[in-house]
Amino acid sequence: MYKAKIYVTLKEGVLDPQGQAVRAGLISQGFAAVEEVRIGKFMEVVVATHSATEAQHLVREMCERLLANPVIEDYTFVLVEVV
Amino acid sequence: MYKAKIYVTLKEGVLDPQGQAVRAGLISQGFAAVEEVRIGKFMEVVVATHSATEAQHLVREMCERLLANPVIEDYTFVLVEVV
Amino acid sequence: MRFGVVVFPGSNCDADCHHAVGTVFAQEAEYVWHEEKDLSRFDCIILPGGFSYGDYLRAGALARFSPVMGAVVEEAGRGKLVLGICNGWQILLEAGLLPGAMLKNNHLQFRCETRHVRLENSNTPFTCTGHEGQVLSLPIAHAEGNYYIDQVGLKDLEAQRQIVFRYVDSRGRVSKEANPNGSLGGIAGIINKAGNVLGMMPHPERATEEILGGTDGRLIFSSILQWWGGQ
Amino acid sequence: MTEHYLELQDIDQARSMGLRPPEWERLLAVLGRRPNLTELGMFAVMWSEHCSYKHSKTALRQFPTGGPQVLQGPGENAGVVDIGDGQAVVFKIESHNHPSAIEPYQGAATGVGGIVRDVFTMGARPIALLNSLRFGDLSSPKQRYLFAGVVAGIAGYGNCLGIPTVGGEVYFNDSYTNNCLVNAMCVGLIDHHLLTRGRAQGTGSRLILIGARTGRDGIHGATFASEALGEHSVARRPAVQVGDPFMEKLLLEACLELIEAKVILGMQDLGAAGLTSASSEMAARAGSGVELDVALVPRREKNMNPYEIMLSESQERMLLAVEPEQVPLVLATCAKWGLTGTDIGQVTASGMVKVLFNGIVVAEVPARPLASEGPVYHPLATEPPWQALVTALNLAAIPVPEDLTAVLGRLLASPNIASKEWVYRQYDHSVRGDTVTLPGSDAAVLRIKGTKKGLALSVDCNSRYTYLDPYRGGAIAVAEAARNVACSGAKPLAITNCLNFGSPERPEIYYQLTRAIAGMAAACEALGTPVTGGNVSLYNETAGQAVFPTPTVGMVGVLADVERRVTTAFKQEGDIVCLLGSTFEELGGSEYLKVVHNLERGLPPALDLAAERRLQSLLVALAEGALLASAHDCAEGGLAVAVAESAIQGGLGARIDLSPLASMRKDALLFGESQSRVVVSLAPTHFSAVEILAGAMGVPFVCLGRVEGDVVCLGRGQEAIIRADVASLAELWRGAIACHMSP
Ligand SMILES: Nc1ncnc2c1ncn2[C@@H]1O[C@H](COP(=O)(O)OP(=O)(O)O)[C@@H](O)[C@H]1O
Ligand SMILES: [Mg+2]
Repeated sequence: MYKAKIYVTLKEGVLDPQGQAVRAGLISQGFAAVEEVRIGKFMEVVVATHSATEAQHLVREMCERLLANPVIEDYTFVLVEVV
Repeated sequence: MYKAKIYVTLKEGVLDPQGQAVRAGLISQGFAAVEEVRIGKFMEVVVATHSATEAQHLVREMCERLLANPVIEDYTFVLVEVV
Repeated sequence: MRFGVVVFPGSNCDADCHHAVGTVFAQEAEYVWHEEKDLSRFDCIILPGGFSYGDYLRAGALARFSPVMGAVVEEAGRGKLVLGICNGWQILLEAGLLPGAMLKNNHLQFRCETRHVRLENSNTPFTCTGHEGQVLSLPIAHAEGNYYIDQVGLKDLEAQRQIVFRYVDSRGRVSKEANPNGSLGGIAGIINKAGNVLGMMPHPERATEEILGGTDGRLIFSSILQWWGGQ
Repeated sequence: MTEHYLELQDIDQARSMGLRPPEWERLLAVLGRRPNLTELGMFAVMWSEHCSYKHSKTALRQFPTGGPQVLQGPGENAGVVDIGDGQAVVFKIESHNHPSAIEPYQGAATGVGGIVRDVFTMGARPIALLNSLRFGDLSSPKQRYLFAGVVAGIAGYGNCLGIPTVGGEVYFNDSYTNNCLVNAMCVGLIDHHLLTRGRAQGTGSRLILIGARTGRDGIHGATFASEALGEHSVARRPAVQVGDPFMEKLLLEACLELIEAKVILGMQDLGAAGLTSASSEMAARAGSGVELDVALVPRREKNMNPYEIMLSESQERMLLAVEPEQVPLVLATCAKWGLTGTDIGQVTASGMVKVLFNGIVVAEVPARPLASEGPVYHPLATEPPWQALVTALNLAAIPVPEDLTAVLGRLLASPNIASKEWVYRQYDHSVRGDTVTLPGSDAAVLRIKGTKKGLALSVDCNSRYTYLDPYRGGAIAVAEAARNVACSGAKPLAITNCLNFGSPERPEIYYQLTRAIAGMAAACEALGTPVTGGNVSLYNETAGQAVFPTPTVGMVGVLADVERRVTTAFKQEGDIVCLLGSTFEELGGSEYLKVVHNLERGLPPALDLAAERRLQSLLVALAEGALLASAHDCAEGGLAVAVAESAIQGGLGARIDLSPLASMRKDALLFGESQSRVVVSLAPTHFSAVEILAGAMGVPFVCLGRVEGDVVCLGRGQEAIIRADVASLAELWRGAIACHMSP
């Protein structure tokens, strides 16, 4: 089995209202050093397969089709083998 | 400057309705190999400091105070230096 | 009785709460801007529903750091009544004035409809005109009302009779179908140990006039008034 | 930085931005010289179909726009009608079809954001939202994805703002498979003396930009064809914007606070074409000019040039004109709400839009030609050759089904008729504590605190009718919207509309457009409900396949006494059920023909506008006299569905005898969609009063039966035709859409 750790982030230039609000919140709490905050998703997906290539392939397809919204989001992932 | 990549995940034992819905969605789309899905947040916070120790310290405090809710969430982060 | 209705950026049930206490119950009601630091003039402080700070990050997470929250904690410590409705409850949880946390509704959708809740404890300032087991019909409107607390916390809530409302069907029974959001044990409202801080998901302020289709929400406000009158 | 935006441009560049050669000539004539890139971009967007209505302007002139109740007709950000006591209603509908097709959640969400800004731009407090949605068949996962995403987006934005979404309509039809329609309507309330307009008034007034920082969002794809502009390639530029409802809420509160303080001379939201349209329209309306330094505009992204700043369509921004002495107060109010407010320029008397960048003039163009004197086309209208074919219908060849109870069940479970609870339970419809008739009735009703009045709101369009006969369909859209409002007991006041059509450059589409408008105009005229504004969305087509012509009508009505409102649900066992209006053998364009016989053909039902008007006057009079227990118009599914819906909502059965109606085929009798009909129920004690009033007002009135038990029975004399218990009908009707959505 493989576990994919998937990071979905907003594309550059896309407004991130959450990130903005959190940044303002952090600054108002005294974290003056905060320059920028962007908020995305972190997903862990476990796939039952013995082949790393297949896992790679499956996860990419899941991201393209469902997990990320290609219009506004980018994604990356890493695979780790689990038992 | 340092960029913190922060991963906030639901604590083990806390039900993850979003993960469940995504899992069901993936399976209905034909990804039968999907075993488990957990959904968390991926945050990128840029802090203006030259000291890695200070960055470490600041980010930990932000997580404790705001970015994660200790009742339901765990967090980890890594720091990378940026220019 | 003097009510303060806190206005956070993004609050949107502030006017409804003000109308309920100020007009329907004809009490003194005042809006309190979230930057105020002194709430000592009020007998009851209401944290209204809405989307404080957009509910970004987590519902209530950012509002809890508003300057006014220091004063809310202080007045709660003095035994003043604090009522958190919907987003108000979420803020109270984030602020640690009430235990537990709120998750997204289990079906992931916003839900606005009238639901039944059962009164589990009528020995509180907010429910003293009701009786235990009484079923109220109240509007709900939220996307994150799926209350969570760990087993230890739950035992404690039960032992201390801190669960005030549970979602039930029209006949007063807890069931999966009667639960609109997946909340643990159908919990719809809890009170603190001292018995002066209540958080609830349903909106009693939306059910105080016949013309709005129901008046079961009046019970909360008339209880507050009666309790205060008896002080 | 190389200053591309100062270089003079040529016709090729103009063409690449979507301007046609004659438009380029016109632009040269207006300027008396060639434009630079920024200027060209400004003209290209302002003279686009979206901003200039160049293909629809002539057709829109058919609409009646005046009336004693109209305080503001088309031409401003929203229409305004008087409701007495010094109060007015501000309302408008707008489309967000294309963005929603690409990214349903954000597309729909930003659509709500835009229409809400149009309403508070006028100084009004937004009090209600409605929407009209159309998708392809729900059996397709793609359509379910679009539908779910759009509904969630509308909910996500409107709920956060705390504006109740009180009504709307949802239709499913194959013609929308590649082009979904998402129309959002906002209604606001205002005291007359606070009405504000989008005008840059008073030479020397300051222009303050408030709200979100400006990014590179939504800069018109077509106008951005030149890669020379910057390192940002078109491909990486997201076509869809992300809405920030929290920012909008702050903007709304800050603007209304400034309106109350009476310091705003003019205000306009930044919608399509951003700062270009806001500044030039404000100047054009006031007959003034403006001068802005766009280097002062707060930006979200680095290295934005004046072209990008002028054309950005970043959401959640407003432009205010205020007297110089008031600037500190405006900025303080912004600060209170955590908003950025920036003084970016001033009003001049020049009639020009003068744009500077760090003091250097980068564009200088006359405001009026830019904003309101764009090209106007008179496209060719030709009746499509297929029109006569689709209206032909040989009823004799269509068998009447044996089991009409089963047919009723199928109709109730058709997504076009089924309960839309799956949708509206995701919308906060009761926030603000004024919604006194919740979604589910013919019209939503809101009380107006501090008065006895109520407002009734409805959006309607049966686009199958418009497809079969654009004129009749257009007229019916208006009549049905008004009828829905009248069923609640309110007097219809005025409409807004959203015209969703294919490409007007195809003669058959332009035919549909002009004919539909003509029909709507006739109905508006006859019913006394003028058009106060609207929106046109053209080019809703893919590979030559256009959507059904869909002129959505948003109607506002007023009740003198909100306690006298009427709803759909049967109330009381023993009440008498009556039908107002006449029934004809009309099955053309019906939902029945589509669901049961898979036919979308025939002539839509006839509409007698004089009869419609009498019916509506009667409904209002009956409500005012508190004579009705319920009222529900016969729409899709006809009489049988109307009776079933009143029964389901009231949780009460009914025994109906159809023999007083003209004799005709049973399916037409039950499911035909003859217009101007309303099923009412009333207490027996009111029967003669209602009968007399109906007679006096010239409305056909027949008694059909009673509210009783928990079974719906429809028959003719001794013959039972339909018999089903209310609970099972309710299950079909309530569960249908949820069933499709979670298979
Ligand atoms: N179908 C229509 N019927 C009547 N008026 C319309 C219609 N479409 C647009 N208008 C009017 O044309 C003007 C410009 O509309 P629009 O460009 O949509 O405004 P905005 O960009 O402010 O939303 C508005 O006053 C609007 O009411
Ligand atoms: Mg506008």
